[in-house]
Amino acid sequence: MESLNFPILSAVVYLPAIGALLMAIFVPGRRVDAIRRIALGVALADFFLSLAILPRFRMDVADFQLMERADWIPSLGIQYLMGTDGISLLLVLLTTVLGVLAILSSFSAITERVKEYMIALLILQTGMLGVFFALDIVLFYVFWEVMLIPMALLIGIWGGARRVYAAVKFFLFTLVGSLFMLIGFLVLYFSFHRATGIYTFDLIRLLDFSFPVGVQVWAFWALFLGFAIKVPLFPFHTWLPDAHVEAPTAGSVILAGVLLKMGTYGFIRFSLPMLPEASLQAIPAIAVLSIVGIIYGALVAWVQPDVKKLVAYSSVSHLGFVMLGLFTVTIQGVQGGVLQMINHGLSTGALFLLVGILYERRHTRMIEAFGGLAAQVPLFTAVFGIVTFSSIGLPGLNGFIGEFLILLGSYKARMWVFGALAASGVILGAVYMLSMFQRVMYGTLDKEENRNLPDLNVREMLTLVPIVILIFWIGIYPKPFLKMVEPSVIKVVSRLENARVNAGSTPLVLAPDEVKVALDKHGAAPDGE
Amino acid sequence: MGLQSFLFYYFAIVIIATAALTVSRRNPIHSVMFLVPCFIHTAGLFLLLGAEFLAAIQVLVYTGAIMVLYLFVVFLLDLPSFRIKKITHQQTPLAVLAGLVLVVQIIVLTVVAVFPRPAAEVKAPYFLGNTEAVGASLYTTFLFPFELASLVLLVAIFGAVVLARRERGEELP
Amino acid sequence: MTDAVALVPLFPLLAVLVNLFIGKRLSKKAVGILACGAVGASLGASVLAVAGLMAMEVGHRSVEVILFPWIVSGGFQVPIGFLLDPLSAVMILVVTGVGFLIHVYSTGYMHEDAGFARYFLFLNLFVFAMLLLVLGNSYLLLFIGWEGVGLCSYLLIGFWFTKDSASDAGKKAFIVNRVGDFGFILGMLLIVYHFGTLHYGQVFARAPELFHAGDLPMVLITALLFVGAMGKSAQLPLHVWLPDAMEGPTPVSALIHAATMVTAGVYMVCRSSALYELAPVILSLVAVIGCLTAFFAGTIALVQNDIKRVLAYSTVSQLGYMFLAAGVGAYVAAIFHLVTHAFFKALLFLGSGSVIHALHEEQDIRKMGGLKKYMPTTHRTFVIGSLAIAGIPPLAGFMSKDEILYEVFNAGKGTGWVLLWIGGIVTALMTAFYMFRLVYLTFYGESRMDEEVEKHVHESPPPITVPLTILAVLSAVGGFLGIPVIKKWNIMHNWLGEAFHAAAEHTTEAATHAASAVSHLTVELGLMTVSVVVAVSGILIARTIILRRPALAEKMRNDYSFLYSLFLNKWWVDELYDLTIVNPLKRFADMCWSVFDVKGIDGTVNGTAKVANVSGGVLRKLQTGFVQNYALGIVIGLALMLVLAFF
Amino acid sequence: MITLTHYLVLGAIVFLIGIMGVLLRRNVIIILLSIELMLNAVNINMVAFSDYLQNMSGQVFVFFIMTVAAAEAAIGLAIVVVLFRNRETIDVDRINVMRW
Repeated sequence: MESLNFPILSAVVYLPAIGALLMAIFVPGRRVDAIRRIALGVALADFFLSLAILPRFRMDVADFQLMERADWIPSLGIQYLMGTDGISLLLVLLTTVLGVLAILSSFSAITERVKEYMIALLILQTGMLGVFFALDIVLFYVFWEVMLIPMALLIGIWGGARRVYAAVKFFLFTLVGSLFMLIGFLVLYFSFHRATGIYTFDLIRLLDFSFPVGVQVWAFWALFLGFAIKVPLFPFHTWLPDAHVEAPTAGSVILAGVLLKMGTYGFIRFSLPMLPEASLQAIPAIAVLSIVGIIYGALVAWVQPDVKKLVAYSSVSHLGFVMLGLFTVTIQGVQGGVLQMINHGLSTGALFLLVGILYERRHTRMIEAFGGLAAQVPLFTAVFGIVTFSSIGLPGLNGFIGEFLILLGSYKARMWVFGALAASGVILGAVYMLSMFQRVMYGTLDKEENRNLPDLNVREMLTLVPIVILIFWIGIYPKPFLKMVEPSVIKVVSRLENARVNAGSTPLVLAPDEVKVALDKHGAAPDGE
Repeated sequence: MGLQSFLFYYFAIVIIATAALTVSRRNPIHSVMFLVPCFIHTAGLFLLLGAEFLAAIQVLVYTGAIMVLYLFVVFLLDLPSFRIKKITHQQTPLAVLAGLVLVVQIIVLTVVAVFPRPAAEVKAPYFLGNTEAVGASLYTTFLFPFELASLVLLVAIFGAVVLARRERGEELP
Repeated sequence: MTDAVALVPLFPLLAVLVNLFIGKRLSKKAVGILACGAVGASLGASVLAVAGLMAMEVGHRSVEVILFPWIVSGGFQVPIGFLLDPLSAVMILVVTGVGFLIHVYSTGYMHEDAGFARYFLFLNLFVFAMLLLVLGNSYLLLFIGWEGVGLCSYLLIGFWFTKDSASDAGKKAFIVNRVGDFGFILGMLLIVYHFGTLHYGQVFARAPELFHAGDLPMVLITALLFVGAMGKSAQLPLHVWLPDAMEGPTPVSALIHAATMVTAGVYMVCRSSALYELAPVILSLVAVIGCLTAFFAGTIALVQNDIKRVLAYSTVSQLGYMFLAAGVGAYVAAIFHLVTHAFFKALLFLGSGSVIHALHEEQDIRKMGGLKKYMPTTHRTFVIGSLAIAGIPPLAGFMSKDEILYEVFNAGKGTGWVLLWIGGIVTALMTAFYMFRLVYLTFYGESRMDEEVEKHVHESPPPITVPLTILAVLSAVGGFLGIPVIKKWNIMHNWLGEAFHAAAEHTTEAATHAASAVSHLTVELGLMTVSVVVAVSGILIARTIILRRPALAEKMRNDYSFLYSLFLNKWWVDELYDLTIVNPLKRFADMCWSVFDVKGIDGTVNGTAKVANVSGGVLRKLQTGFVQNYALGIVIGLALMLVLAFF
Repeated sequence: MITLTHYLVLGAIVFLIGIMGVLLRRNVIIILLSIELMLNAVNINMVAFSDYLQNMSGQVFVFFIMTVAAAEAAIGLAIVVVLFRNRETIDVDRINVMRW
């Protein structure tokens, strides 16, 4: 599978950083328009480059593809190792799309230190893309931390009134988490060495190794802290509302759209396949936290006076769904979870864009400052409505597919009560989103300031239309997206199934014939003996 | 006591004495002036050890250039007229104690320690003249650090200029 | 010809897209033609498809058209596909037929409204979703339509969004529906768990193989699905949204909240008859809920003063009848009543719309009266509709309601079932009363209108009166689709019989059971007489109280003031929900945020930070700022390290 | 006979003197000079080892140390000049802004 061709993955990852570097050197900071256009151009180029991965990618293969391998620090077994599977690729595409939209959305919102801002955004993008492609744990960790700094800067410099507090909170929470994560990785590294005498951070080799259960449990909970804070899983979520509220629009979009996916990605890439026994043990605990997150996030979102905070808490609720999906360990659940990551990125990203547009016009995000906007800004209302219903999970739009598959997974896994409780999130989702929509859009236009509110302009439409198209696409024809992740998902699920069988219990979760059928179809062999 | 021993003890005593004077003088000009013989005698030590090239550099660069620079700054700022009332720091007793302990430790360690001779006999370049030998080493094994050193100096030049430069419009003191 | 079924939902969808992109630039006329044309074309396609279906052999009348794969995940697959069988054929004809008439009506009714294009956008979208609902070949597709119509209902109830009551009502409708959907989703999940698919054909075929009647999974599945139906079809206790939904434009009330959407629950239960037959307990529950709802809503309708609210509660009540029928296994009767109800209730709503329009948005019947002379066509059609719903033979309502009552009576499962029948009869009495109370207050007697309004009262234009007339004809003759007594002539039974083969056994069993007791025909004719007597007496009571002796009404209001305010305030159900569910939940949510999040989690985190801060405050004294202190530290450290070297 | 140890002890003593200068004096110039002394002490050790091990690396390192010393002197003195210009003092006891 080693490709000798053009290292396209690295190209996608580094293009934004290179663009940022060149911009930093050659473009003077006062040429604001040029800077905006160049940044947009770089992001667009990166998007098209990431699209160019698709024809080289084989959808029917579960293994990592398009690998790039080079020694980095051989004495410690650290490599430069990049590769992708369907899950990574899907998330990368999401990242590059949102990257373009984030930059486009900041054209008028950011007027101070534009150059530094764009550089931060582009470097952030390199970090995020690197996280999704890195297959060496140290490399992964490096990208993970690279991502942290520009994000903290975006919040801390271009944020709202309490930006420094929010930035520090964000930074500390994630840093604490990532340190635990590092410890977890090191535990695995040394455990692997003790068993084989080889020092390596190569994820593929570590995946093939079955770690002793005792080690797994420790490593799992260490990784759990790192990932769960990022997700954020209840009760590690309190950094999120603050960060979202204070961050500039583009920051919120990226934060919700991509950064939160890092946590769930971590679970599906590392915790579940590498530590199957520990994952199985952890299912009840994590399912409980997810459920609490779903309901709690929805309830708290309901009473928020600030639109952005409301959306932030809705993220907690949605990510609870994703986590539940992943930890049903069924094909449907995990697939739904992955799709829900994308869905949440799109719909919440769009919501933040819309709130940002309102904020730019009115300099407030309080729900009570609005009301009756529907008559004044019909286009805005239409888009807002579509996105709201996507977030609620209306069938025919993207959110439903993910939620339904997750619930289906939970039932297949016989997690009856969890599934039922999660489904109650369906009601609550409608409650808080519609309350907000009603209070902002409906009613009479009684605030003088709103009377001359301009509707969406062309640039704003350009940022929103791609998302709306994707919302409909996934809702109406999700097959390509599901197909893309299916082989990898089946691989992960069957690995856990094997662990369950090896542990002597019956394969609860998945009908064995279903795995077999799926594997035959995709030609991937189940792992573990 | 052979000539070598004599020379060593001569150099050593002068070095220690001038060093002590350097550190203890109130007037910085005196300190700088005492450091000059200290360095020259160190160069002598280098000669004793067969490092002619370094001895030459020590005199030319260290004594000739760096010391002059110090002197220049001292004059420029008119430091002698700037009196610090108390020359020593309040942490003196503790510092002296720590320093003495440290030096005793080092001396005991060096005296006790046995340094192994290298197994391989004398390396070829050493038979060349010392300057050639240093050159050969510098331009082969240490080529990269050597180039880096030049970069460090360049940066230092820029750094010094940038730091000491007055901003435009800034008042002269 | 049956392939035309794929075109049925396509036309409204196309109209939606066209309207969405260029609707603003089109004239009102063009938008109206587009919207009506789309539904008309859809009606044509339906007729074509149903004709094709009729041409097929009896017993094999079922066509599936698969369009494209939708969700494919592991072993679970749901394609987008349509199922045309006698049941969905009836439904698409009703939806497109009544839908078409209401579209035409709307072009007249909404003509002055600024949101004309938006209105038809939503209305077409609704027709599309409703067609998806009835044509889908699996539960999941039904669910898309189910939620889709919910969305349109939300949008259309809140169409005049500047009114707070309208947007509140829209939100309430959506959320209450979501409560039902919650059950529906869980039911679907259980179906997938047990059958591995949501496809109707496969599920229904395997259900009797895998389960016996009364098995727990079947009970759970049907119960959960019924929760969904309760939400959508406004049955107790999820009925609260429908009366509020009258905030929407009147044609919307006619189409969505009377003729089509609210009957989706009935359709779903009938569609799932194969499952419900395996869960007799739930079937009984359906009947009981249906009967209770019919009675309960009837009581409220007796005293309401808003013309549309009377009709709304009447709708809830009639939907109760349909569930009562389904609950006793008389699915054909349920669908039959669904069809006739679509005719006469759409007629009544549209008639009320005509009145409201003429009176400049006045909905209070206390401010009407004597409209007969101003609006002859509206009056005539409205009376026909009222007679139909009251159950006067041979109008449509009589046929279908009577069939339901007959089936209930005949279901014969003990004394409890007689209670259901009595409930049905009492409700029929109430129906006749409140409908004619409405008719008399609106069209007869003295005018109670403002003079200013009275000057401008006029008959509505043709786009409004023509659909009224057509619907009046349908309400009058629609009943002949299901002629009682002579089974051979009963088109409804013959057509739908094969859709409910499982149920068919059930009813024949019941029929033989009944036959052994009393003579079949005698019972049927006897029951008919009873219901006619009941209907006529209801009308006469209304006439007496409203027209002849208004003082009597006043006296009754005072004598039974508790009952009156109970009914007028809708049994205080809304208040009860607010008190027991909504407000506590909101307080809890508030507490979660302000106490748990801010004080609990952040408090812990900030507390940790505070500890660090305080200890830092002490330790920072070490940071003197004197470089030499640090240097000394280095030296001491070095000395200590060398101490280690000695050992 | 002069052995390696002699040189090392000499180096240690000079180093100590340098340390004392750094720790005790308050005049920035003299602190800088003391640092030069310490570097010089290290140089002595380096050359001594170079002779002892017959390896040129020690001498090359002295060369580099001198380079760094030169750079350090340049920057250090520049800082002193700026400092003096801004704060009118070269007393390190007055330079404690980096406190708490």
